[in-house]
Amino acid sequence: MTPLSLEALAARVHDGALIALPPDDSLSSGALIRALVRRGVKHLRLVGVPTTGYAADLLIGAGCADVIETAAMTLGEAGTGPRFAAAIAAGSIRVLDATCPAIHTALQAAEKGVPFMPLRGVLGSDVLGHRPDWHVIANPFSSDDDPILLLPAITPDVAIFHASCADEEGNVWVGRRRELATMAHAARASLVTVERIVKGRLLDDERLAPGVISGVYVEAIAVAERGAWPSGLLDEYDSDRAHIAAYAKAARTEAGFAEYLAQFVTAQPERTAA
Amino acid sequence: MTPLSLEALAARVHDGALIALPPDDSLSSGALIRALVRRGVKHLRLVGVPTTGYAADLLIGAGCADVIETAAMTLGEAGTGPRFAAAIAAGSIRVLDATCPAIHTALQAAEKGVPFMPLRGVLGSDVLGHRPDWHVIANPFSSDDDPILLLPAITPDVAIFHASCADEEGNVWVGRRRELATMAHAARASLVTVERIVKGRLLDDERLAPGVISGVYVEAIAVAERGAWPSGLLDEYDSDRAHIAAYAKAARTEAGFAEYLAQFVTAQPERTAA
Amino acid sequence: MSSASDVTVQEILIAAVTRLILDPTAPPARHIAVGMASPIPAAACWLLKKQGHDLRLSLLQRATGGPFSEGGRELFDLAGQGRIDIFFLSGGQIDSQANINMVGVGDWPGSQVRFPGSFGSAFMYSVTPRTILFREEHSARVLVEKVDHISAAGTSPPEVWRRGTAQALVTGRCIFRFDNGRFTLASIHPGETLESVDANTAMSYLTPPHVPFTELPSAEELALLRGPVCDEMLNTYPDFCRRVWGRSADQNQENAA
Amino acid sequence: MSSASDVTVQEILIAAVTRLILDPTAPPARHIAVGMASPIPAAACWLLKKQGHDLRLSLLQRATGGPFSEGGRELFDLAGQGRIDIFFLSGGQIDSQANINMVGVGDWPGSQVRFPGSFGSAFMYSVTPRTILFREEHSARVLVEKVDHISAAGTSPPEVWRRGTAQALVTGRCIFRFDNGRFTLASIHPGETLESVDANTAMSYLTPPHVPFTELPSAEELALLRGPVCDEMLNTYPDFCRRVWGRSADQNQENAA
Repeated sequence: MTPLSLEALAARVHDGALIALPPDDSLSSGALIRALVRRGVKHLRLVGVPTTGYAADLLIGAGCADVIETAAMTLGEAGTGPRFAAAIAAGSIRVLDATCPAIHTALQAAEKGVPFMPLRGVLGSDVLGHRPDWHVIANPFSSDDDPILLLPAITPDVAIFHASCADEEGNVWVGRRRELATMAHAARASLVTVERIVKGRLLDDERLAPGVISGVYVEAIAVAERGAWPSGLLDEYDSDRAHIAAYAKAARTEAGFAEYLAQFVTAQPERTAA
Repeated sequence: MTPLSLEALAARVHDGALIALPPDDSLSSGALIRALVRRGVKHLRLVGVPTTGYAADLLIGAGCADVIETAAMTLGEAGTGPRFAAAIAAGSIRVLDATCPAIHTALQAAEKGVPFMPLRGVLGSDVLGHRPDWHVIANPFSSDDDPILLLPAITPDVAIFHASCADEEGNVWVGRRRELATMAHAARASLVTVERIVKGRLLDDERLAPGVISGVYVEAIAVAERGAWPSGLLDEYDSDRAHIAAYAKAARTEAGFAEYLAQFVTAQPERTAA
Repeated sequence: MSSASDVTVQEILIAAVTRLILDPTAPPARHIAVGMASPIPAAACWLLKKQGHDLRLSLLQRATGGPFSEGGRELFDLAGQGRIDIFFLSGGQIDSQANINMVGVGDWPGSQVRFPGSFGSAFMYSVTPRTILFREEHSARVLVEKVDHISAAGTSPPEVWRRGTAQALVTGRCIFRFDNGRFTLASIHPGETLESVDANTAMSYLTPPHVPFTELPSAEELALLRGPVCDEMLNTYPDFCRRVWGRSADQNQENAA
Repeated sequence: MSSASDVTVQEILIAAVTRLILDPTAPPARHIAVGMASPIPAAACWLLKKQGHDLRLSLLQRATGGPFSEGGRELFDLAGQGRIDIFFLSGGQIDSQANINMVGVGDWPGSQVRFPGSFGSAFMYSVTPRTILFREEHSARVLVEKVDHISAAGTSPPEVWRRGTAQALVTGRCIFRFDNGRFTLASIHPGETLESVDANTAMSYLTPPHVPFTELPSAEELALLRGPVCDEMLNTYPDFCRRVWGRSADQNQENAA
């Protein structure tokens, strides 16, 4: 699998796509998100797996997304994503509020190729009342009245994330962030940025294999050094908290957000080895 | 977590327990199975995850098991387990035939704490007809008539397997055999034999963590060098095909099986570092 | 016994949380999970560990390492299995029925104020035998009679499966116990009065005839908190350690060197 | 073109399987999975790879390495996702409706003869667009009108979701195509006659007016099979390589040294 440029990778995401994003600090690809903003993609439907932050706030602020399904939108200590909150107030984003295990479960349903999966809890939450696509049935295995929630499978068009490395077959190493494997399995295709390409076959190394997502699921990759930035990457580098705080401050206003884009997204070509 | 002796580990399995076993060559613990035979445990209910072989044939032949749920019972090239087949002919074992993904799915249901999970396919199979505990419902998310199978969760009392190593907290490394993680998560407790105890905390090493099953799930461990034997262990040692073939031949008759037990199970103290 | 004057409110809250965890009348606490951005619950758990209690502690907020190998899903699966005995929840609003609102204020999904979202609360509240509600800000805008939106319900009708609900609500002013679907004032922190609590609470609750002051941390507890507990938390909660104990991770590295 | 005399039956079957995989009228074959103990299907896939076809091949029977990182479950999940285009199934009995029996003969669950069990067949047959049935033994006890027990059904009523069914049945004597719920004799292997096939078949099938002989492997195909394909298979299927090509893994290591 020949690595693409970041811009070529971003070009694979079509307008209107349902895209799955990990939380900040769980291998979010800041680099590809910024490339998507530069490409000017439109009408994206975002899924936080199970929450999201900087990545989704940037896409929403830049007018790339119409819908977001997530269990939370958080910049950590910097609070709720400011462009997300502004879009809600303006009515320019449709929010499908969920709860973390509901999103994991819905992706596991897609991973297994089943139309739905059950989840305990949630009954009594207004989250459920705002999800006409979710169903409550009587547990067929109980003789008592036992209502239980069924969640429809979520099949993203594209999963987007950043991994430590890829090999020449497109296998990528994500380590213990195994919910990303489920996200990649559930999605029709994964677009992945990596720190580096390694020689050999990651799946042949019994020590590395458990942290690998097979190239079966990977449509294309691009090399993006420090591509998780401003998020951190496992034990390789820390998140840039000061930058996230500065982003949160700037993005409080539309003008501040536009300045942020000009300074960090549109003007600056991303550093990439491709 | 102080390692126990093999015999002390075997003593933790109570008569009548529902025990989950991986297939031969997927980290089956030959050592603990033989210790269970020596202990004379009775009325076990076995679950092959999703198939089983030497381990279950030994327990069935030795009169330790009343019931087996499995997608297959195979000694590989040596065919169906001979003591299993003899027990069926004699009516001394109850067989709950399943299919591989049904067992994976039922354990995933227990792993998530839900009473059931759906699975595609299987309709039209006589396997389904012999499982009154399985239900077919109309898919609530479809406007068409769309029957779909629901499987009840399987919650084993004990999961039994062999891992490469454990650390002092009882975290164990199983590498890419991640279905064992699901088995351990689903079970009330796991009893694990390992080749060796390592210093440090396996979960602190980002390279090893993805192949670790947390000590949360592990009730007790014992050191058993070459404890998978006659099965193989990942890239550490190969399965002993000649021994399995010799077992299959001996176990064709009750007398041959008794001789096998005398030679390889009851007479011989297992080699263990504990 | 230390006097109130040299103890911070955070230390009082930490000690109070340990006493709730150890409550002998509650289901056993063998495994406690602490979510993101929860330094006080985390400190309470560390204090119990340092006191020698046999407790498994799963802290979600760790830069590297961490308790799980199955990704972010494992906490929820563990809880679903019934393996998490205590979890902590908070909310932008909390009401008299122990419902919590992490969604927002105004029309759904938070037209006036948008909070980050419900996270795993709608699930964790039902599957965990004991939930300790925790919110340092104790004001009439937080403790309301009825939340604008329910992220996770404090109670359920009898036919709805759930393992437990709130044990208590710990705030910066007091502790409420939650029993039979009602909050009861259990203790007030030094410096507060029944009136100051009442004036800042918009939810209904019961006030028993005698309400004690919240028990202060002992000298031994304070020593553990300011020493080994702070050591454990420096890397994960640097801001909290600096603010409460005036220590930074850099200092720690110097000490270690 | 090689003559029948210097070609083994296994080589004929391997070549026949490649032609079924490449069938331009069938759904595309981008990803093929081969289960345990299936050297002939595996060899067919390797032959296509060595011929330069762009094909992803997931071999379950590998001592180490292997295609998956999610454990034994990943094959089934992949298939459930629709990512496996072709799978191979066999059976102790196969019947005229393409039902397969991997359970046993006699009363359930196999009082007379017990086979190993159904493995993943009851699932894989439904979720895979194309299944190639493969059984080298072609006898009246294997190819029966109606199996004693159905491990996996060859057809389903219209309301039952499934992606595909059998494309063909390859035996040691002939190839049947499976269309519209019936087997039709497609070709017979050199050395067989319509009569020899019929005498050893207890299931009903259609015989068209003209039945060709199964196409033999070309000289180029044979060279690939006996060289690079065998090289790939020596470690995984040592017995097969010794039996068919007279080569052993030890030899290979010597060659490599």
